[in-house]
Amino acid sequence: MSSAPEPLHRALGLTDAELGDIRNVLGREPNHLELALYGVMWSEHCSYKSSRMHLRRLPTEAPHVLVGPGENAGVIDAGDGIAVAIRIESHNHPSAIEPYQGAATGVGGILRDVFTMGARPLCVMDPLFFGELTDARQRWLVEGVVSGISGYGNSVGVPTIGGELTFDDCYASNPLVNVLCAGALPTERLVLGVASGVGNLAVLLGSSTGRDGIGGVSVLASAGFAGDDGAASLDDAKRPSVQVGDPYEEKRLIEACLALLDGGYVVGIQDLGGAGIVCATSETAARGGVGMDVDVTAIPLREPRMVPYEIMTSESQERMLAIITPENWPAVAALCAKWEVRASVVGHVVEPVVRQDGTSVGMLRVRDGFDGEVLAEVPAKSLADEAPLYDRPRRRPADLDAIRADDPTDDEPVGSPNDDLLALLVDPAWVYRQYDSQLFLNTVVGPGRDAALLRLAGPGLPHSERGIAISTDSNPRWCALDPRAGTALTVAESAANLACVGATAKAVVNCLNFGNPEHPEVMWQLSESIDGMAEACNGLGLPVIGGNVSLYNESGGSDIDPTPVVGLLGVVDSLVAPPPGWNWREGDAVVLVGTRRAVGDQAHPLGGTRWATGRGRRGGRVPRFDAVTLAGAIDFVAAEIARVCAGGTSDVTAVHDVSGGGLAAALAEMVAVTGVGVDVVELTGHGELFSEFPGRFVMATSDVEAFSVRAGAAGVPVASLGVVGGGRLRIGTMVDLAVGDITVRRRGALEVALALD
Amino acid sequence: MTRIGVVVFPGSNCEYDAASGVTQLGAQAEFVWHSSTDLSGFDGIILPGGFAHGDYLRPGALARFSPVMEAVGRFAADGRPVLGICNGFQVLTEAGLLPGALQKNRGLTFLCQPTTLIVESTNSVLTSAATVGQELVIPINHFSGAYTCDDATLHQLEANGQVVLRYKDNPNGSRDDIAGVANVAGNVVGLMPHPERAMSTLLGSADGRVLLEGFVGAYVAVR
Amino acid sequence: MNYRVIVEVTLREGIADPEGATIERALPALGFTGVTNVHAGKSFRLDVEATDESAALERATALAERLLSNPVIENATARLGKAGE
Amino acid sequence: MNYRVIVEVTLREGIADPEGATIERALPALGFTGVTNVHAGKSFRLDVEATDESAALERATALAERLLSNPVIENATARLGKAGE
Ligand SMILES: Nc1ncnc2c1ncn2[C@@H]1O[C@H](COP(=O)(O)OP(=O)(O)O)[C@@H](O)[C@H]1O
Ligand SMILES: [Mg+2]
Repeated sequence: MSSAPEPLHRALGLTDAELGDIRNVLGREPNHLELALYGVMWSEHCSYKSSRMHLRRLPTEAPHVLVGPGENAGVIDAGDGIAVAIRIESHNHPSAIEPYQGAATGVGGILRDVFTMGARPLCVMDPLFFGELTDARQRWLVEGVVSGISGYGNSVGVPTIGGELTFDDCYASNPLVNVLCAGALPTERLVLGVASGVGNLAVLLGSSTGRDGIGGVSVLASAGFAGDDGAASLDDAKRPSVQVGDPYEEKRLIEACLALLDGGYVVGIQDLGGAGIVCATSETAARGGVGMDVDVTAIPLREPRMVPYEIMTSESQERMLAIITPENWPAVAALCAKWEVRASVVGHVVEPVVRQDGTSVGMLRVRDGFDGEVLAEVPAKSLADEAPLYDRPRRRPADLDAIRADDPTDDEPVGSPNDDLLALLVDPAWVYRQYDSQLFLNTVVGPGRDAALLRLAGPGLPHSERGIAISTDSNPRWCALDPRAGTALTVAESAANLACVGATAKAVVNCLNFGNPEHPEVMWQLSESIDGMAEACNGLGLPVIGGNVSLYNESGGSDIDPTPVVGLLGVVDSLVAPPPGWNWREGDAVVLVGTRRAVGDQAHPLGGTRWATGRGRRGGRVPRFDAVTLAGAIDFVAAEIARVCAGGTSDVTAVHDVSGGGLAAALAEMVAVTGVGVDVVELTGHGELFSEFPGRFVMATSDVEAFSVRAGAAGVPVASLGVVGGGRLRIGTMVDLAVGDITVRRRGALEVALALD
Repeated sequence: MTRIGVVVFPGSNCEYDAASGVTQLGAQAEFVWHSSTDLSGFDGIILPGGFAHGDYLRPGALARFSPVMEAVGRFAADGRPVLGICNGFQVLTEAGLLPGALQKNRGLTFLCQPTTLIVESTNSVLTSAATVGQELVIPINHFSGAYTCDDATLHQLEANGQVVLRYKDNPNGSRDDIAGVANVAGNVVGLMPHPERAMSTLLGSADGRVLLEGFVGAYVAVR
Repeated sequence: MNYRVIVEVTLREGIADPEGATIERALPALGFTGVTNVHAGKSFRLDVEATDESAALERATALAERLLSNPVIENATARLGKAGE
Repeated sequence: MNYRVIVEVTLREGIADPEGATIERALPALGFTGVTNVHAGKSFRLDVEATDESAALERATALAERLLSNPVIENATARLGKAGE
C-alpha cells in the first residue's frame, strides 16, 4: 500500500470541486457506489461538461424537426408519414487499442441510438482518420477498423453506404473512428427514452452483463493516451474496457425491439451505451420526472462475483432498457423469447420523493433485491442533467498568425501538375467494397460518389417515392488554420455533395473530435468551430439535430487537429430515376458551375489544400464562407439534379462537386470512372487546378446553351471548361494524362499504400 | 397465385429483399420462421441471404440444424423448387442438399460489388428462363463465397451440367469460377450472387429478373 | 465428471488455405524468416460431462465431426486438455 | 532444422466470447447435452526453422504474440507438434 493513496473520487475521475457538488446535491457524504455513479455520469463523455455551454449556440429548430439534440437521435419529418432518425458518434479510443472490436462496437452503439427512437436502421456511414500509411501500425489499424465495421455492419444487416478516409500524421496515435446511422419509422411510431407511469417495469433486454467496458466513458473516452504509441502505452487498467461486439445479438435485439414497438407494448425505451445501466435508468427517470428502483440482483450476469458498482456501470454491448406496463409483461416476454432475446425485469418506476419544501424529485435507488437494502439513492436528474458546466479557459494559439502568414498560395513552387494530380487520386473502393451497401434494395447511389442516395423505403414504412441523401464531411486541414471558417465551409461542402444527387439539405448532425479541453487552445478551437457551424447552419437555413463531442483526442501531450465531422441529411422529393452521377459522354460540354474565384482576398487559395499539405505546407489562409454565393450554386444544382431524379428530361449528363484535390481531381475522378477523357481550356495556374473552396461543380451537358440560360436565370455563374471525349485528360498546357494512367493509379493507390499489392 | 416461402433464421437479413424480388414478379411471398416444420402449400422455397445464427462457427453450420431444414430436405426430395441465395447457398451445402462448400474469399475480405455471370446451364429451376452463354450483371455480397469441392465432385458437377452460373472475372477464388450449382435433378439451386438485388435499373441492374422469373415459374414445370 | 476437451479443426489436405498463405507471404516483411507451411485453423475448448475420459473424448469427437467441422473441407481432432488448459 | 509448431489463440479471461456462447446455446437443440464453457479460438500450424526445439518455440511465441494475436484481448500459446501433427 502506498502511503498516500489517491482519494476514491479522483480515482473515479471526479475533481475535488465535483465531490463538493455531490455533497451539496445529497446533503450528505456519498457512499462508494454513489460516487462511482457520479464518476461515470459526470464524465466528459456522458455529460458534455466542457462543451455544453458552447453547443447551445447552434440553431436547432425548423418546422420539420421532430426531435432535436438531447435525445438518442435527432428526427425529422421526411414527408409521406415517414420520419428519419439520424445520429453520429465517435469510437476513437477503443479503436486505437483493438481496431476490429473498437470499430465494431462503434457500429453497434450507433444503431441502438437509432432503433431506440423506433426507427429501423437503414444505413451506416463511417468517417475514418488515421496516420500516414507509411507506418505499419497505421496499416494494421486501417485493416482492423475497416474489417470491424464490415464484420459487424454486414452481419447485423444494415448497409454501410459511405464515409470518409483521411490520412494525416496528427492521427497517428489517436485515430478517429466516427460512425453515423440513419433509420426511418412511420411518424406516428416515434418513441422517446422516457420512463413514466408509476408501477411500470423497467425491462433489460439483450446480452448479459459482464466486466467489459467498466469505466469506459471515464477512463477511456474522457482522458488522453499517455504515451505516443496508443496501445503500447496503455496500462493494464484500461484493458478490461475492451468490449467484443456481437452483431448476431444486436440483430435479434433490433427485430425484437421493433416488434415490441409495433405491438404497442413500450412506454419508453433507451439504449445502454456509455455508463450502462446507470445511464439508461437515470436518464429515462429524469426525462419522465419519476423515480426508479433498480434491483442489482435481477441483472443477468456473465461473470461471477461482480459487485454493484461493476454491474451498474458496465458497458457490455447489445443491451436495451424498455419501460412497459405490468400487463404487457407476458406479451413482451413471449416476443423476446421468439427472438431469443433475454428479457429481465430489473427496475420499477416509482413516485418521486416529495421534499420538505414541497418540490418533488425522482430518485434513482439501487437495491439489493426489490425489497432489499438500498445501496445507493440519488436524484436521477442530478446524474443525468446536472453535471457541472465548465467554461474552460480558451486561448487563440499564439502561433496562429505566423502559421496563417505562411501561405502556399503565392510562393509554393509548382511541380509537375501531372505528377501532383496523380498523387492526389485515391479510390476508397478497397474500403467500401468490404461493406454491404445494398441491403434493403434502397441504394440508388452507393459509396464512391458525392453523396449516398437511398430510396426512402423499408419494412413497415408507408409507401413513398421520396429519397434521402447523406454525406459526411470534414476538413481538419482548414480547421487547423481557421476552425471557424473551416467548419462553416465543411458544412457547405457537405450541402454541395447532397446537391450532386438532387437532394436539398434538411438537417445536420455533427461529431466534434478535438484534443484535450484542458488545453485553452483546444477550447478556443472548439468554440470557434461551433460558431462556424452555427454561422453556416444559420446561413443555409439548417437545423442541427444531434451530435457528439469527442474530447481528449491527444497523445503524448499533442492534440489532433480540430476535426469537426458533419453529416448532412437531405431529401429528394421524387426519386424514380437515378441521378446522372459522373457519367459524362463523348461530345458533352463541360462547365464549371458556381463562382470561379473564391470570395475574399485570394482568387484560388491553396491554404490547407491536399495539394499543399501533401508537400508539407500546412500554413496559409482559408477561403471565406459566404452563404449567399454558396447557397445560390448549391440550390441551383440540387434543383437541376432533382429534375432528373423525378424522371424529367434534362440535358445534364454528369455532376461532381469540387472538393479534396480541387478542380483537377474532380475532372480526373470523372475521367477515371467513365473511362472517357476530356479536353479542358487553360486554367489560371496551379491555384485553380488544386484550390478546394466549395460551392463549385463540374457539370456536363448535352445542350450548353439551354443549360447556361437556366443558370443565368438563377443568377449562378457558369464557365465553359471544355468538351468530353478522347483518351486523355488535358487541362490547357498544364495537365496531359492518358485515361488509363489515371484509372490505374487511382484504383490501386490505397492498396499500394496498404502494402497489399 | 404462386406461393413462395422465404425461410427466416435468426440473423437472416435479406428476407425482405428476396420477398420483394418474387412479389415484383407476381408471386406471393410468405416468411417461414426457422422453427416451422410445415412447408405445405408452398410452390417454392427461398433460403435468403444474411447471417443465419450469426454465421457463428461457419456460415450455415448452425442453421442446418434449425427445425425447418428437415422440411426443406423433404420439399427438395419431392422435386420441388428450392433456392439458396448467398447465405442460403451456404446453408444448403452445409445441409448436404448441394455438393461442395463455401470458403473464405481469396482476398480474405468481404466483397460487395457487381459481377458478370455467365449462364452455363438452363437445366435448373433458377436458370430455366435464361439462355446458355447469356451474361448477367448481378452483385455479390459475401465473405465466404469461394466455392470449393474435391476433384471427384467437380467432375460430377461438370458431367451432369450442375454448374449453372460462372463468374466472368472470378472475384473470390471459387473453384472453376463457379458462382452457382444445382443438384442433379435441377430443383435445388444455390448461388452466391444476389439476383434479388438486380431487379431494377434504378438500383443499377435488372439482370436478376430472368433468374427469379425462372424460379417463380418453375413450380408449374415441376407439378 | 466434467472433462475439458480441446478440439482442433484444420483444413483437409488439398483444400486451399488462403489465410495461411497470406500470413506466410506477410512474414518476411515483418522480420520473420524461415517460417513455412503456415496453416490456419480453428480451436474450441469445451467442458464435457461424461463418466470417464474415454467417454468424454468420444462425445467430443462426435460433436467435432458433426458440428464443429465441415467434413467436406475440414478435419477435426479432439484431445483432453491438460490441467489448467 | 524445421520444427512443426502449433499456435493456439484464445480470448483472454473476461473478454466476451459471443461465438462460443452462441454455439453453446445451440447445442441442446442439436442433441448435445452436458457440454458447457464452450470457447472459440484460432489455431495455426507452422514450420519454424531453428537450431533446437526451444529456439523454435521461442520464435513461434514471438510470432504468435506479435502477429497472430492482439494481446489486448487474446492469449497466444505455442507448442511443438507431435509427429504427424
Ligand atoms: N470510410 C469509408 N467508408 C465508406 N465509404 C467511403 C469511405 N471513405 C470514402 N468513402 C466514399 O468515397 C466517396 C468519396 O469520398 P470523399 O472524397 O470524402 O467525397 P467528397 O469529397 O465528395 O466529400 C464518397 O462516396 C464516400 O462516401
Ligand atoms: Mg463530393
